[in-house]
Amino acid sequence: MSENLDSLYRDIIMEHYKYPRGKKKLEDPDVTSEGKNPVCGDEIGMKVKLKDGKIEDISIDCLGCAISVASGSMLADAIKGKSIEEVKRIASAIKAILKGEKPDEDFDLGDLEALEGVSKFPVRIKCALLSWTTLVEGLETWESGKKSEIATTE
Amino acid sequence: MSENLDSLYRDIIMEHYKYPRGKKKLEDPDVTSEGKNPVCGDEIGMKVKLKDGKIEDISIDCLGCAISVASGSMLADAIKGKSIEEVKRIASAIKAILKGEKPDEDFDLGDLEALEGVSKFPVRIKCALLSWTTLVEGLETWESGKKSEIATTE
Amino acid sequence: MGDVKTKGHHSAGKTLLNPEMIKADFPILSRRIGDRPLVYLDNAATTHKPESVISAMDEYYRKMNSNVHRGLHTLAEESTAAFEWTRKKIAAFIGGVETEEIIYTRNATEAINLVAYSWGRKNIRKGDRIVLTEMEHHANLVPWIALAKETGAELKYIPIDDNYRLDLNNIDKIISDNTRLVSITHMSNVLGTINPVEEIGQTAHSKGALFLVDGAQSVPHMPVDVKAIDADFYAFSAHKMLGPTGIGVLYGKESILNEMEPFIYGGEMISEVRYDFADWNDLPWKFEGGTPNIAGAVGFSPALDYLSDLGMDNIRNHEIELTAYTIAKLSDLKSIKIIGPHDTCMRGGAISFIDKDIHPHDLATFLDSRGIAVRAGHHCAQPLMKRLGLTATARASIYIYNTPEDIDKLVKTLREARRYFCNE
Amino acid sequence: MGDVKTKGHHSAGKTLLNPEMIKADFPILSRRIGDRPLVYLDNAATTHKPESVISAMDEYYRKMNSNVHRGLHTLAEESTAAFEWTRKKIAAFIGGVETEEIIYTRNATEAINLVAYSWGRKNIRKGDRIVLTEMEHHANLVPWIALAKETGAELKYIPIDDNYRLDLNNIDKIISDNTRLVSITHMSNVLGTINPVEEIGQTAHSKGALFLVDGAQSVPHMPVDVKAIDADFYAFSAHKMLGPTGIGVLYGKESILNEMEPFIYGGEMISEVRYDFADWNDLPWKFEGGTPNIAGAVGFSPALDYLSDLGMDNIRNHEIELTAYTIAKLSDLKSIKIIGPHDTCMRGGAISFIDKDIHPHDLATFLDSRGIAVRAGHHCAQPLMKRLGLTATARASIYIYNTPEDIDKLVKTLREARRYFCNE
Ligand SMILES: Cc1ncc(COP(=O)(O)O)c(C=O)c1O
Ligand SMILES: Cc1ncc(COP(=O)(O)O)c(C=O)c1O
Repeated sequence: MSENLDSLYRDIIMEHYKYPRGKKKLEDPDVTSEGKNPVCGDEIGMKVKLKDGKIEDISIDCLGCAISVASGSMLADAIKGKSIEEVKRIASAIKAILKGEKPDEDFDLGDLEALEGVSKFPVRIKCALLSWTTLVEGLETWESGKKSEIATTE
Repeated sequence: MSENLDSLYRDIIMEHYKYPRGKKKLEDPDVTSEGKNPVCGDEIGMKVKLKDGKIEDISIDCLGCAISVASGSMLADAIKGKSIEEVKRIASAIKAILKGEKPDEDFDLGDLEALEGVSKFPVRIKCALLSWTTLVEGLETWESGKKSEIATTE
Repeated sequence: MGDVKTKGHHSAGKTLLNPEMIKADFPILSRRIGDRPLVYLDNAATTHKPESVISAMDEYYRKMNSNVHRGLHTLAEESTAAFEWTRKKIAAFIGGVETEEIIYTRNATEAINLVAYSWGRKNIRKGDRIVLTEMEHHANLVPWIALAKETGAELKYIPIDDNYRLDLNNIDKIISDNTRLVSITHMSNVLGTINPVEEIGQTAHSKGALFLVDGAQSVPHMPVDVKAIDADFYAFSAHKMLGPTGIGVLYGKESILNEMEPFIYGGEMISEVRYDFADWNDLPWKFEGGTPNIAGAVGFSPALDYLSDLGMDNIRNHEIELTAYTIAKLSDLKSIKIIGPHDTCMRGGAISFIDKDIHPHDLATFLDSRGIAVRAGHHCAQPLMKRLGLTATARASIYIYNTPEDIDKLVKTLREARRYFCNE
Repeated sequence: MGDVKTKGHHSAGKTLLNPEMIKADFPILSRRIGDRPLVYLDNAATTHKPESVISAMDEYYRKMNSNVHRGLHTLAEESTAAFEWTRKKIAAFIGGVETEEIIYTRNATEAINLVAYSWGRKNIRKGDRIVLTEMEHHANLVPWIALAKETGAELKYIPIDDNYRLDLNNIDKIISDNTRLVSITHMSNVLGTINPVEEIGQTAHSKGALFLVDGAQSVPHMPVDVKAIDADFYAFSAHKMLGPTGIGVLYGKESILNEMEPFIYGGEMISEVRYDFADWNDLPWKFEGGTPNIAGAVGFSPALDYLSDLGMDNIRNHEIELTAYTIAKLSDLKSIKIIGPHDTCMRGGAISFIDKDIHPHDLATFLDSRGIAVRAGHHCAQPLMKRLGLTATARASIYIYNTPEDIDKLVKTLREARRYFCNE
């Protein structure tokens, strides 16, 4: 079990958990999104600034277990400078990894690979996913807002 | 089991089952009572003629298993000439016997003793009881009718 | 396992079961009743359990026991996995439906009640019609009688004909435009009749009604594909198919289940609760409030395996053969009348009969004294009994471990009963 | 049995249990998690089963298995007798009530839902008040939230004070004249608090309200006399008191049960059915539609015996001692805060705590890696969590087989967790 434990709480995860990135103030965000996992009680607040369709900056405030905090922190690291499309693809890859599957695409996930160990702890998968679903939801809301903006101005 | 079986279907019971007493027409009855046991499907129709507060004659039509038919037949034999009070006391004694208990009073039940074997077949107790509860109900209805008759004439 | 147990004897090119070998897997079948070996012919009431089912539950309590879903410890994870694994198997067993569409209940009865409460109370209004058949078990009758009383809906019954089959002549009228639900048994537990559920379901759907099938007597005895039937709901019980008591199944189409209110409210079935508000969990858990019968689900799994290994087609064939044998043998007895169709293609192995002179209760008691277990009574179908002009029948109902020898004993003892009760 | 197992050690003149000896009766307690022996501290979720319970069910399926009540054969009679015998024992166990007042359900959750559906839907109207407490389990919360939504009734909560006890100062106002039902937990599964049910029940009755007690956490752990409490309904689950999953109990006063509509409609619960009419069976069967969890009832019987043999007073004393020990040891850890009263006279052995730096889920996972099973989360009491400003707690909950050594391991591992997660 204790091996297993270390595969869940890998050094990288513990590092992100203890020193979470993205925990800061962010003024005038383009995207604001909140997520919660009522079963765990985990809650996350997220703000994103976009520039030219890419993630310029992000702030994350996560109340939760090591896994959800670390996952959010790694997310903050991983998505900066990425396009919305790229973010969605990374999110899909993470989902696959958490299910213990191979992601469709074979791109370098960096630190995020460390989430692989979570797949052996089914009840914790939701924790690792929370920040990703919150982000994607926020971006999609923003996109549909954009579309309807375009639609109404047209 | 087959000993047990013979203690249920004693010769006396089989005799009453094959040649049930009281299966006849009875004109101008004082008491008419019907009973059924929906779980078994058993049905019984009963007519009683009273004279000076005693059972003068009885007819019984019973649709049911050997136990309910025999029980009704033995009832017809046992109660003729008895007062309503006596009938109720016999009914109580039968109930006790069917529960495997000793009746409160120690009077001669004659053939009815044969019902004792039924106590070992819990599902069949209802069958043996049906004719007795139907009779007592009929008599009680008659009595309360009498009382209210008296009440209204007073 | 399947191989040996299904290669016992062959007939007309069909694989038959080898019930003698199967018997060895069922500890209770070596029991004696008094001084006689047990001959169990009450399988429509409940079936016995093979060693694998009994020991799966035993093992569960010895090694794994925990509450499910909410735990972060090893026992909880293992128990949850086992509990959910059975659900997957059930989904596959009835034709490959989605796992989310399988709701655990206590039994078929509760499954039908769930629909009556959660779907019925919301969708049935005064003047709506609910169509049943004259051959329903109380489980698929009383919930609708109660709902009709509450809502002012009307109940209409598809009648049976002289051959104990549904009379579908007026089906288009009976299933009227104001019919909201058609709920019928797949196989009658009294008559053995197998109903043409596909056809009736089509008519139901063409009128915009939902279609519920009571599969308590069918899933255990023949291949069932709820998607081919196009049932909106399908209900059955584990205990009638080698599984434990206290666990049953409601299958429901996902789109319909999603629209329904929950039934049992409490833990597990919520996503969020505040003092004045509650929101529901995803399917299937939305319908599973409180700690479920975990050991029951665990024990159901090897039951499904046992049946799958034998093959539901083989089981059906075995029962067709043995039913034919039983009907033929019973027909030799002049005093016996079979209450149900004789054609084995359209019936299962629940075989009701009456002796013209001996009350079914006396018959059952007599048979029991010789070690033979049959059921006698109204079989939870009082209205059908009345409709047939009967108060009770005796019923011999067969399963995978029954043999022609069991039937021979039954018939021989029925003859004895004539001597005992009728001096023959 | 009782003798030896209760004479292990003495303290302050009280008989204490001998958990080491008791452990030997529970096969699962010799299991290892990874390379560590299992330390099971999740008893408020479900308890383990002694050999006698496991083998009673095993035996049942091997020797007796049959459907109940309707059978005229030996197996059916034996099964029915066993099934009803447990009911007698339950009636005796909770203070000597009438056997007819004991209704089998799946669990405490279903028991409470039964009251909400059968009594609540008929008796609760718009503007009526239902009084609960802030510390209820979802099982005694969500059924009433749903009923209030359906009927327009109002929910009112008895608050908790800073010591995690009910604040009864305004009880006379909270339980108002329009209150129809007061439904509270006897013992909180989160806080461990034991509530003064007699007192609250008296107030309820003085206002003409019925009084339901959720006994899921009390019946397993202390002597309970529902007549002394004067509860109108009392609900609990077998699986939390050494018994199997899938069987629970609703006690209800006969006069009230008699006035109620049935809940689950089907076989067993009727006396007469026609195509357009149904009438109900006597108590308790009126509330038990369909084939019940027979093996579950059979397995519940030796669980009750086991507890009775130990003596519920002795069990309570054991838990008081061990709870005091646990609270003292946990209080030594500076980072740990206990969420619940410290006074062991007014609390049971479900001990919630938080570490100021480590999330309860991480704690639970860490403890599990050392073989220690605790629960972490909202414990099906989300509103209470929110009320306390928490999202989750860790909870160690003890039972008859737990020892001071189990607690020592817990505390030692909590220290280790600090090193692991906080570099201490
Ligand atoms: C106080 C309380 N009430 C009710 C329940 C529900 O019990 P069950 O899930 O067995 O229905 C529980 C158990 O989790 C509980 O602790
Ligand atoms: C056709 C039919 N439907 C429903 C039921 C009810 O099954 P259960 O008692 O397991 O709920 C039965 C079993 O008696 C049955 O034969």
